[in-house]
Amino acid sequence: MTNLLNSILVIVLMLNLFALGTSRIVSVIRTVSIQGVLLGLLPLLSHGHLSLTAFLAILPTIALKGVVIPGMMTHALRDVKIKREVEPLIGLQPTVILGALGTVFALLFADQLPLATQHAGALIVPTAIATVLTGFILLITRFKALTQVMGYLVLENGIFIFGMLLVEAMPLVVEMGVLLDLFVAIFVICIIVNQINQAFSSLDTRRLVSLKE
Amino acid sequence: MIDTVLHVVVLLLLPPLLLGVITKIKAWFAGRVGAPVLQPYYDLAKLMRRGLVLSTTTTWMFRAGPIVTLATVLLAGLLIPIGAADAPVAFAGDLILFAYLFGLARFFTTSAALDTGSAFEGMGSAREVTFACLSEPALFFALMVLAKISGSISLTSMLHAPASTLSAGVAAPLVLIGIGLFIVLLAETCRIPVDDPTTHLELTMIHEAMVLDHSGPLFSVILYASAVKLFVLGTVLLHVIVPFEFGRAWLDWPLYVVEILGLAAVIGVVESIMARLQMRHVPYLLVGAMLFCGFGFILLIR
Amino acid sequence: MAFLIIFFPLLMAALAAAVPSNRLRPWLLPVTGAAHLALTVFTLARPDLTVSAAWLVLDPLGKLILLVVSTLFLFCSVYAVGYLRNRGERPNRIFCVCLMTFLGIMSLVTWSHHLGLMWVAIEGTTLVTAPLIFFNHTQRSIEATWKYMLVGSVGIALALLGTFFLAYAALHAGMETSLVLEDLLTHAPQLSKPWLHAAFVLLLVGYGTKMGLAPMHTWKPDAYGEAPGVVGAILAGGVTSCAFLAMLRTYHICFAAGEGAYVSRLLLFMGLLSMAVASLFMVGQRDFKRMLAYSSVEHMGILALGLGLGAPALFGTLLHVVTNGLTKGVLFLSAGNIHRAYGSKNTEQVCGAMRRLPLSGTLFLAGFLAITGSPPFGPFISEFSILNGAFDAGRMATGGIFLFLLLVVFIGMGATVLKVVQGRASLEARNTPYRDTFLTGAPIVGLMVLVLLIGLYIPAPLAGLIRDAVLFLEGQP
Amino acid sequence: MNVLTFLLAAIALLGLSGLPACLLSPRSSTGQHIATGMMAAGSLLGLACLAAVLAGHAAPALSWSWRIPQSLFAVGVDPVSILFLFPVFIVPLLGSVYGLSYWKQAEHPANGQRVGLFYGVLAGGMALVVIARDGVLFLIAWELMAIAAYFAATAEDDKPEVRRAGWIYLIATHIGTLCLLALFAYWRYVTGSFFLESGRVIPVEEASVMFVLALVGFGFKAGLMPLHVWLPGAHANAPSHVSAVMSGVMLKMGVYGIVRTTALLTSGAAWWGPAVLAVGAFTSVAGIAFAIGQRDLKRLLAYSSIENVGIIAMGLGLALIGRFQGCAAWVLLGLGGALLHVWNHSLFKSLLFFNAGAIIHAAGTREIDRMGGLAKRLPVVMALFAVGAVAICALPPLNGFASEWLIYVGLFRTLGGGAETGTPAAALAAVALAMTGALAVACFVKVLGAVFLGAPRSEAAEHAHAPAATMVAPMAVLACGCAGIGFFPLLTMPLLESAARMWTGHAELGAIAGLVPVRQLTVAGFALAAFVGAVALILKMALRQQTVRTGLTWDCGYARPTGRMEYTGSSFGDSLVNLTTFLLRPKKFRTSLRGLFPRPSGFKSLVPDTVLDRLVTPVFKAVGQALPRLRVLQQGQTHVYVLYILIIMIVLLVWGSMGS
Repeated sequence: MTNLLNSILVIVLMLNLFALGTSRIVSVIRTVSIQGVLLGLLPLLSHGHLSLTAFLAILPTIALKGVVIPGMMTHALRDVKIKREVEPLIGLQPTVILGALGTVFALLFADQLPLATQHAGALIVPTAIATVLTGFILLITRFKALTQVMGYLVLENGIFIFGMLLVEAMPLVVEMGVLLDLFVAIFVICIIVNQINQAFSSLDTRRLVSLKE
Repeated sequence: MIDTVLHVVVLLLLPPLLLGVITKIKAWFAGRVGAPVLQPYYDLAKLMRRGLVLSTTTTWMFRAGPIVTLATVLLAGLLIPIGAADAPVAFAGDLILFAYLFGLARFFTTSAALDTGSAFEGMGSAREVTFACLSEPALFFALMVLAKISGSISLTSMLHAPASTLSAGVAAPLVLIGIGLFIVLLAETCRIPVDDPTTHLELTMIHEAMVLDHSGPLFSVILYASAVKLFVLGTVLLHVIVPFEFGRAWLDWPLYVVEILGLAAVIGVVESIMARLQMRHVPYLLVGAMLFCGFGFILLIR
Repeated sequence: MAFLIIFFPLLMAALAAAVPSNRLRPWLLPVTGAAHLALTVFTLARPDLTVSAAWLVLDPLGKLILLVVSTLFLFCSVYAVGYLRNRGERPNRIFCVCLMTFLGIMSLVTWSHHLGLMWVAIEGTTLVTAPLIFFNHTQRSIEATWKYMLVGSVGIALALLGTFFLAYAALHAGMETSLVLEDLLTHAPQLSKPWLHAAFVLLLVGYGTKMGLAPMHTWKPDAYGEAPGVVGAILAGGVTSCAFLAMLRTYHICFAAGEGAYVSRLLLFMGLLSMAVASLFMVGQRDFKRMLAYSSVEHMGILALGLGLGAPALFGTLLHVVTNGLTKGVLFLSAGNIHRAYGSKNTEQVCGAMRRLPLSGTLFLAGFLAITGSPPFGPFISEFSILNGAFDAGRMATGGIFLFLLLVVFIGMGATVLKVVQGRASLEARNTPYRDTFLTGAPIVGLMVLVLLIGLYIPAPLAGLIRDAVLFLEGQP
Repeated sequence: MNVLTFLLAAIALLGLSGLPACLLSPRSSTGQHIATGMMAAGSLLGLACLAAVLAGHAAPALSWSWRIPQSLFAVGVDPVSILFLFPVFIVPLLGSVYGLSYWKQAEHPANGQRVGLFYGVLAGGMALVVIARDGVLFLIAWELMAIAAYFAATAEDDKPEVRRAGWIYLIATHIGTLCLLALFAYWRYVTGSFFLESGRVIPVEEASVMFVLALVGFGFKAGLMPLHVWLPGAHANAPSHVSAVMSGVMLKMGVYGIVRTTALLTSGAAWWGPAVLAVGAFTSVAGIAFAIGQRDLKRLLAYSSIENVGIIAMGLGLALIGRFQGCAAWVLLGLGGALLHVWNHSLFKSLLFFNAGAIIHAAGTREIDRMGGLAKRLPVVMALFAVGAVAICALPPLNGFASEWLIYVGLFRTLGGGAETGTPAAALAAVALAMTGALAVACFVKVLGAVFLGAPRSEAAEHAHAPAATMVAPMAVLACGCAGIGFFPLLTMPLLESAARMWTGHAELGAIAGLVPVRQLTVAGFALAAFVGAVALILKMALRQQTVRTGLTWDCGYARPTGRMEYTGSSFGDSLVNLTTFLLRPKKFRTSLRGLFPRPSGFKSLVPDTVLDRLVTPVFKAVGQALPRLRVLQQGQTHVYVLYILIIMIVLLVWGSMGS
């Protein structure tokens, strides 16, 4: 069971690196949504049997991450003229290398943390940390507002991977609360992105530097 | 009781004589016959009978100056022992009263000078005050040496101490403060090296410039006060540099009179052979006096 | 009782959304605030009402924060009515709704004993306050909101990860995983150490971002600088207190797990770093609202420092939450008035506030004296007890640095405040229509009186509440 | 009823005296009259309480609980408190009466109420500081006093220099308060409670730490060099009756603090006494040297306050040496002299500040060089100034001499010789005191001459108008006070001895009069008066038949002397300023004369405060420029902010795992 789990996690890692590599915003959105769907399936594989609450938790996650958020993103993308990310802070290839380094660091760090018996072999913790780091790298190196939102979503996905591990600990209400928060956060950010687009007529966050010391 | 009466008589009558002796010595040095020794008495009497000219810009301070100066100097005179006799007024801590009485005199003299509003009087009082700031520490170092030697803080026993305890360790400090006190005496009473009492150049005067505007009885009070001041400081100096007494009253008083007149002669000689110092160099002289006394003090407490 | 306190404001928010008229709607705010405060006081008076469900328990810590934020909200809501009347031209539907929703969600934070639920509530306060910051609809406020949302969301995501680490620490130790506070506390010694350390770091960074500890404070000057005065007060007094409550929960768990030394080292470092960074940015600051933001960063540093000093300084730290919240209210509301009157926040244009706005100017100056710890006021008592705590904990050097940083902050803040308050107002500033009215003045006076009261004679119930909270934190039930 | 409750009522009256004025309209002057009335009631009640306690009426300490942790509202009265309370109940009252006509509400609608309110709070705060027996209460009263002084002093805050002076004062006060915070926190840490009562055995190292904190914290308020930077500016720019209270009484609160702390820390170290003595000597000489260089009248008086605080510190240093070496005489003389000088200074310094207020009110400027000849138009003010000047220069027969005389005798006794083995190095302070005395004479002759005597230098001085009665009355009362203590110092001895006994802790200290004949001072005073009378009588008789003619000043025959030809204040002090250039660092701006017919050139000389201008301001400017360069942290890019979060997370994770 764990090697199927590991294979999915490896796919998630690959998606991370791909998201870092592309410069077209649309492809980033698509990568992130696939990743969201994949991590939605994780609890099915890791625990075999599934209680009703866990299932009820997974369905909205997949729906949200796979369908709703990408829809909002493409909708926001509609009236932005340039679809391509401007040259990121340290270029595309160095970002990917950085992503890879981040994954190696995640693996090293995960070894520090002792794993419970039933997750001994699984790659869950390293993947989660690697995805979080990828999210950070996307946030730090990209300039377009939408891409930064995508970086935040990748970060969120990383945390959700870990969340899936503890589905039993989180009662349904709290799980729904977390998802609701995520959705509302993205919704508010989209509103702000539209406002930025109208006010600054571009999504390049380097224009947003009037507030400084 | 006799001693106090003698003390008061000597304090009141003798001082002008000192001025007479000094002028006689200077005249003798210059090969002139000079004014008679009692000339100061005649001057005082003449001035007392003169009329008074007051400037319109002056206030009551102008008259208060000379009055307070004479009063303080006379009170200071009562604090110090003359000859072998004790001072009429003696108590522990009177040395500070003695020093600060001269401060009070200086306060009123300089204020009276400034009251006239003339540039020369301002200049004189500025110099007077500046040099006083330098001579005060020297005086206090000397008093501290005497206090250490005598172990008491009353002027009477302090000034009699040198005569009674002539141990070896005490001689060197006494000599040093003697020199320092002599310079302080010359500075305080405006004798030659610091100030020339007979000059006519207002720009160079110190004490004389302060009394330019005083006339008649006021001027006589000032002259008399400066004479008494010379006498008082001279007496203190005598106790340090000529520290021996006979122990019997009828011998000590004449000895004292001889000593004080000798001191006047010495001052006359100094005034004759030395010329005035430049105004810039006077502070160095006074700092020198302070160093003498200070060194004497350090020698003593080593 | 918990459901009543939490859902009453949400209900009123819905009602406010329905009310059409722009003039009538703000009046719902003080009504909600007063009712909420009444409910809170009623609950505090009756201890049996504090347990409503497995996750909704009002422990002494929650009571304290609920009381502070509820009081602050009441005064701010009265001020908000005056403010919105003055800003008649802007629609205030979203403003009122968000404010009331905030009150509801904040109550949820104080009641929740499930760490996951608490995280959801704190994230909720972030989302609800975003539109408040965006109220002025200027380019600068868009930028401020963007930074607030992005940095805030990244930070709070790390807090979620930290919560999961905490859950996994219990899972790893073989117990059935549950994020309810009681369970975690009872099993605290058995939690696996590395997961607990990692969890604490993540929670510290996560909730530190919400509190505004340096270096995660970067969103604070922009958000507080661009938000209206009343929103600044709510943020500085309310949201930071909730985030500090979350920090207290984390500290409680780690303390119960015997990791006191590890935790205090990190907290002391973050506290002193925040105070240092805040004092650095406050010297020569020309915008008095940004200055207040840095003052908030500094006081969050003081709270973290107080917590790091451990047991001896706990009373001072909890008291500081109260005094800091109220004094920040005074400062932000009066700064809001001054900003409205002069139409600018730059100290070059703004001077002579005491003459131009006698009430607000004096209160702004009094607030400055209070926040920098001058004796007759509340913050002096709390900062002095934290200093005593530092000496008792044997950390003389920390006490020394603490005092030095307080001095630098005083000089930095004083220069700006005195430039604003003293002197004579320029001509065009004098003839702007804005004047001190009852609605915009009375709440500030009320808050100031409270701060002065705490400074001179801490009321018995408040002192008792803080003492219970200290005992609760130290583990005695 | 306990006397203390009446005392607290009196303090409340003082503190709230300014409140009714705030409720009335800014124009009406009834508020000010009410304030003066309340202050009078409070002060008289206070003085009655003090008299009752001195007369042996029991005044047990009072303490109520307030909810501040480990602290009580504890108040108590002991000889040292009583001694410091007298000026607090006298000077502010006289200042309030003085303010009735000096700072009329009608003339100052903008800040009249504010000055009145904070003037009362200042007085009340000072009184509370002196009777506080609990650390937290002390700090609260201390800060109340400090803040009230700030707001009262910066009344005319629309002038930039007033704001700057106020700002420097605020920073200095705050540094002082932070030191006191550390002091009281450390005291609680060492002794377990905030209660300030001596008799606890405290190890010497901890006592030394507390001593240093107290010296710095209270030194800022007392104005010891180099912590005096705020003093000249604050006093010059404050209204005169406020600067009179600040200089006359508030500086003494710093002295009270040092006295109280040294009373608490009975087990002192050897270096305490010499340190305070040295600081006192340096402060007094440097203070008066700076005073001579000043051209602003109130700055000059402020510097002379610094000098007098230096003298008090010298007395205190002597007492500390005496206590350490177990020499009762030195303690009695040193502390007795210092505490008597506290009284004397609060009397003659407030007299001089009231005088300065009247002069500035009349001449419209604070520049000494633009005054002159005011004696003709303000004869009473001049006479009172002369009394104040003679007193402050410590010249016999007035009160300044009495206290300095005690300190001198104490210093001379340290020479030893005879029974005690002396520490002769302490006697060097006597030379410093002598130097200070001479410089003080120079300074105040300069002021008296430049302001009152001679011909007026500006037409404003020419048309000066005499001050109202309510301004002259307080001055007269203070002048009588100076003369009273000057002529009858023996009356103050019992209180000084009991204060010294309380300070050292052991009861049998003997009497001051036993050590040195204080009665002789009275005799000397009356002898001096008699001599002056006699000489004046002789002169009057001599002048009876003479003609007294008036004419122009004999300026070597110059027929038309004008005010400009006189010696101005700065020219009078110029030679002394040149002598102490190493300390004063005077700035002289003279344009050089070039060419055969040089253009008209000017000369300007200035004596800035060395510590402030050479040390403090450059440091603050440098820090002010350096810090903004460190602002690169907040440059506005969002992604940089996220980077900070990542970095701090990694740093904490690594540091956390490495540390445990």
